[in-house]
Amino acid sequence: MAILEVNNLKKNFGNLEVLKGIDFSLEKGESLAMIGASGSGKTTLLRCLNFLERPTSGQIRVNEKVVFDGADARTLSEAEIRKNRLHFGLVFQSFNLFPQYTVLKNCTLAKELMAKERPDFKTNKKQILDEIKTEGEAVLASVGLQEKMDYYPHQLSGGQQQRVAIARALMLQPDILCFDEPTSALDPELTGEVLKVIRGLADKKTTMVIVTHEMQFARDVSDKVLFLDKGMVAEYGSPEQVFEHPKEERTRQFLERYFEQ
Amino acid sequence: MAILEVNNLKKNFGNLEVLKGIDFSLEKGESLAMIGASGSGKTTLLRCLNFLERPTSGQIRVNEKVVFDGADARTLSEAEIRKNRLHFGLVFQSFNLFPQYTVLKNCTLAKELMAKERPDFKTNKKQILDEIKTEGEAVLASVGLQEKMDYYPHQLSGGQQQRVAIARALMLQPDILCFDEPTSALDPELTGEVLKVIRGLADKKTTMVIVTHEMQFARDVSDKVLFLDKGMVAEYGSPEQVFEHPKEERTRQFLERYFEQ
Amino acid sequence: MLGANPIESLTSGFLLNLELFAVTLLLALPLGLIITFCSMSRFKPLKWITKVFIWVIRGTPLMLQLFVVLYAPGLLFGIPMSSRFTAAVIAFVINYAAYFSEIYRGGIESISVGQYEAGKVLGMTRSQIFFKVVLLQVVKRIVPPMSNEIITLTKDTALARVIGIGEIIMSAERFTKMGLIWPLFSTALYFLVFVGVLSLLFGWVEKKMDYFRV
Amino acid sequence: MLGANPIESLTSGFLLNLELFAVTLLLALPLGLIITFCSMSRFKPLKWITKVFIWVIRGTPLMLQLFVVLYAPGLLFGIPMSSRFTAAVIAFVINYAAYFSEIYRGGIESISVGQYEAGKVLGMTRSQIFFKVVLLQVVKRIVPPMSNEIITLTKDTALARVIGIGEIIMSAERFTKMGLIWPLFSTALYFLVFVGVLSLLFGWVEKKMDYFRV
Amino acid sequence: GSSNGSGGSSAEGGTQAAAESDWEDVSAKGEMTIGMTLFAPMNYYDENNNFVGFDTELAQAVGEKLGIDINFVEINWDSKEIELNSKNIDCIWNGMCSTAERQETMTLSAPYLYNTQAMVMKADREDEIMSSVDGLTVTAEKGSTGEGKLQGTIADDDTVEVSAMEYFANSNYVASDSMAKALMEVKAGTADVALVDSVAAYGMVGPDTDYSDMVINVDNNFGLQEYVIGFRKGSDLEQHVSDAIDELYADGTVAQLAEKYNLSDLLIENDAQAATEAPEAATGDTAAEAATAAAE
Ligand SMILES: Nc1ncnc2c1ncn2[C@@H]1O[C@H](COP(=O)(O)OP(=O)(O)OP(=O)(O)O)[C@@H](O)[C@H]1O
Ligand SMILES: Nc1ncnc2c1ncn2[C@@H]1O[C@H](COP(=O)(O)OP(=O)(O)OP(=O)(O)O)[C@@H](O)[C@H]1O
Ligand SMILES: [Mg+2]
Ligand SMILES: [Mg+2]
Repeated sequence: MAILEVNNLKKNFGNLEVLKGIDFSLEKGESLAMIGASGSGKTTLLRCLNFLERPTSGQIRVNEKVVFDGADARTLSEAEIRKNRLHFGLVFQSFNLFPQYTVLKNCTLAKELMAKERPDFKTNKKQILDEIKTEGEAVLASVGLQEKMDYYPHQLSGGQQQRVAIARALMLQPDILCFDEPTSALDPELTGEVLKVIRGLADKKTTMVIVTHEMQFARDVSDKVLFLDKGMVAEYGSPEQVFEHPKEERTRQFLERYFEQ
Repeated sequence: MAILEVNNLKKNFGNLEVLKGIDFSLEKGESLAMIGASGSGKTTLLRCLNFLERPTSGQIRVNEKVVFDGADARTLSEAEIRKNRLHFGLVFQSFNLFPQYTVLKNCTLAKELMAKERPDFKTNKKQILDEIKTEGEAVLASVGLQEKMDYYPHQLSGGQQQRVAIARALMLQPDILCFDEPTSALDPELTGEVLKVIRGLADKKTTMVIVTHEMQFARDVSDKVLFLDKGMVAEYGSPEQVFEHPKEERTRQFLERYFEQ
Repeated sequence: MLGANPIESLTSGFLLNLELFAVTLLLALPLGLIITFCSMSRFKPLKWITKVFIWVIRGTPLMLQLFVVLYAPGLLFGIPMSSRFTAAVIAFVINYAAYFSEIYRGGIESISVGQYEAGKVLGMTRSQIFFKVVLLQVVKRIVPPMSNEIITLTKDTALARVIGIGEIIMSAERFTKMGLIWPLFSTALYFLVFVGVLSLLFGWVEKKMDYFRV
Repeated sequence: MLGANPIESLTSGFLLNLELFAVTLLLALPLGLIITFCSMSRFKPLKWITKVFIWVIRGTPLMLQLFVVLYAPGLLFGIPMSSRFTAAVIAFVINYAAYFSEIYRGGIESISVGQYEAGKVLGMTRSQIFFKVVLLQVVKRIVPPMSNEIITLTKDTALARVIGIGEIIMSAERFTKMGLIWPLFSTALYFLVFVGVLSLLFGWVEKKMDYFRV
Repeated sequence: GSSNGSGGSSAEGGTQAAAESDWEDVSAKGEMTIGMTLFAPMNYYDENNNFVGFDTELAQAVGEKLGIDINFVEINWDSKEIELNSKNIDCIWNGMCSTAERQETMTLSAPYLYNTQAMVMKADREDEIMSSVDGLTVTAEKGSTGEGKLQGTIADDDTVEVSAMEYFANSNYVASDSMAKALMEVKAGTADVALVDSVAAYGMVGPDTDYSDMVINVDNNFGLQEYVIGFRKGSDLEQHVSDAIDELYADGTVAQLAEKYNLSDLLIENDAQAATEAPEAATGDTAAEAATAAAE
């Protein structure tokens, strides 16, 4: 059963067709590596999944449920979008941590705000907040940052910041966790620790979509590889297929550039 | 004959001993890759060579000529420093191109300013400037940027900007060209073009000192590898020696982190 | 011949400056925010009207604005201003709200879109994003320009004398008329001390917010 | 002078504002740079004296500074100011030079040390680095705050009336005395037009320097 | 009647003001607002910080007669006409001289005090300055009678013995922001001599002040002015105030106040008597001497 199905997804910016009909699906527990040249539309696709851009047309299904349908006005409303967005988590290239909150608060803030809407919040306030805090500590521990809980983002290295961003996304237990070049803003020395965390998530069968330029990593960690070229899925398959036996000439050319050094 | 000899070079920042007595020498036409953990003093060493920091003690010799001697007041004067600095070229991590000048002007500016001090500048002005311009065009062509000559830095990609910075440094024909992590501020996709240029320089037997985190590249391109650990030369030798048969345990540990992914 | 003690008189004059200062701040700070929202509105006519309004206010001397507020109601509609302090407050509030609004706008526009998007993907509402994520970052950014502007306000309160508010310089001039010159020049001390206190205060606020970086 | 056409009279008054504006700019722009260098000096006493000077100037109303410059020489030393326009110019130049110096300092301090170092490793002298590398980048950075300050100067020239410079608002008040009220309010137009022209000018300068990014 | 020839909105304002009854407004509010600036002996604070002065007490007495409160507001003297027209004040009552211009733009009360113009200068330069003012700098408050006389915008009448415009023909003129600033100019040396209201000057220059090194010279009779109360053009308030003042003349209150503030010699008798007595009192010499005497 596919946890995520994307059908004929299109996105235009004005006259520029960026996504020209994307189709793919992902099984629960799988991780998908998305690769492709700069400008091929990888970020745009992730942003569409997270409702940061509204696709021009097409469908997105999560667990067989339509969360976006270009033809269905209901899935386009502000409130629906806010709800459906929670199926996805997104880790940004530039972390986008909240600078004024501690590492722990960065992780718990969203959940606390949601808890406030629960009817029993007033009565069980302390207990609920404590639970969220414990949860936050646990998730920070899972990315190896329990000791940095009370630090502020600017006091951490880039790699640590990115791990906080991952913990923050995990807190809401999204069905699909998306990464947009999670290590490209990091010093080479610091990428290792982030990739290790992502690999750990893959081992725990977290469903993920990872945009990355780290080909070696993509190959090692992913169950599926999607090569995006000029807004279209040029190649889709297992890492072996795509990296060893690409069907398309353009995939070969693209990969050559990375492995030539 | 060693083109560069560094003897017992020390550098303190206040109480912090950053370089604790560095010794190494480099033959003409060799390229030296300097590796080491963050904070080990690589940048500080390069900055000392380029007189951006004044070493606390020690000696630097270029072509058997003392260009810096912690015990000799003469080599410490402003004017001497300005002269001796020209033995070295430096390519910064963050490029530091001059934003208000075109690519060509970035390359020619320093040479033009020097030419103004020549006694025959007034009479041969046009000819001298034309020569410098031709030279600039040639050096830009050598880094593959003849077509971007009239662009401004912000109109270029990071990789192109770094190549301009290399061209700018080459213009003054330094005896030793230094690089401080020339690709660490670049998108992974763009590092290739810069590394290719540096490899080209190595092939042309340019004497270079390259600080880098790209281990694969360090191995391929360098004639000597220097592993700096806590301000001391921990390992120094050919790439094969250092990468395949490190003598020190700490070198092994350091290298492991890079090759584990 | 000399009436009240000059020090007392200057001090009570300066209390008027301070009153005008405080009331102006109290009203212009929120009004400025409203103007900011209007000037950033997606409804074009509102946006343009607000921009023109800001341009006119910033393009004319506050002194003239004081005259207009005090005299125009009586001249045009025959309904005189009830109190000249009210008139001063209105002119100052409008003037400073316009300046504040531009500072707010700069602050809001300087917050990276990534902060909004991070809030969105975490399922926050627009108001949660504004109040929980963006606001404090904006405050941190606008503290330096706001302190400049507020220090300017301190000194501008002296302008209220042109519509006969008996503020400190006007008080001092009463003594000048009676042949006592030093009070006029000593008003500088009042301003210096108050500006000094404000500077310390803003320095403290900036420091308070140094625990995070934007 | 009375009986003159109000428009003529206002215009000739505004010419005084413009004259004060121009002379102030001409002198305060370079003086501000000197003050900047003093305030960034490595010689501590000079640095601190400059900082205190800037603090006093920025902490007191320009109106008072006008009084001090005009009257203090005569009151304290028995050497009266020769001309009140000179007095106005001195007060304005000192005041604005202090403000400009802080803007310059901000601009200079915002240039990354990498620019200086790049110049150094290319063998440039300190002055070459300043004039050939840094200066234009500083100029680009300070254009926005300088335009604000210069626009404020336009309006501040109206303050010169407190020491009897017959600038536009003072000219207008002569008509008010004759029962003609509109000239006073129409002075706003002169300011608006001039500020408008300045804004266009600064917009053009900013655009001119858009070809590069700092 | 708007014979003031002003254009635009001010004309409308004037017409409007005249059309309605100021008196009705004032009596309805139970309050009359008087615009003034502080100066002795007309409106000022005494040692005990009580608000006193000839004009102050006279206005309060008028208020009592009319059964209304008197509200004094300190205004910017430059803006007095606009203050009137915009109805922020109901009258100007502050030792204001009657001039042709003000007769045009305001409705004026009958005159109640004489005033002269005095030259104020440093004591140690009195001889030099009084011998010739050529090449010297003279200052006056902008918009004041002194300025009007110096610039010729206030025509010389038959009370004038020395034409200020001719006397200062070879001097430089500078306007001061206020009368206080005019004296400050002399003190600071930025002007050599100030031409100011003698009544006000005696209130400012004296032994206990920073101006103790300055003297008031009234040797030249630059003419006699009359202090009046100014109302909005066409205002019916003037009639009511004037009636009340007549009563106060009749019951001796005015004379008492003049006595109290040392202004008896400058007092103008009220209409009925003035018709016969004023011309006599109005000879320059006596008035100028009276002014001197009054202040000493
Ligand atoms: N908001 C936008 N408005 C207009 N065009 C846009 C917008 N966002 C992206 N584009 C364009 O869409 C195309 C795809 O951009 P996208 O960022 O998705 O590429 P990408 O594959 O993520 O590239 P990279 O590897 O450089 O991140 C590009 O041509 C880009 O210029
Ligand atoms: N100007 C300075 N003042 C004080 N300490 C400094 C200064 N510059 C560098 N240091 C310190 O010197 C040590 C070495 O720094 P350096 O930048 O040379 O390391 P590096 O090997 O280049 O590290 P990286 O790989 O992170 O660039 C660090 O501990 C650093 O904090
Ligand atoms: Mg992208
Ligand atoms: Mg370094």
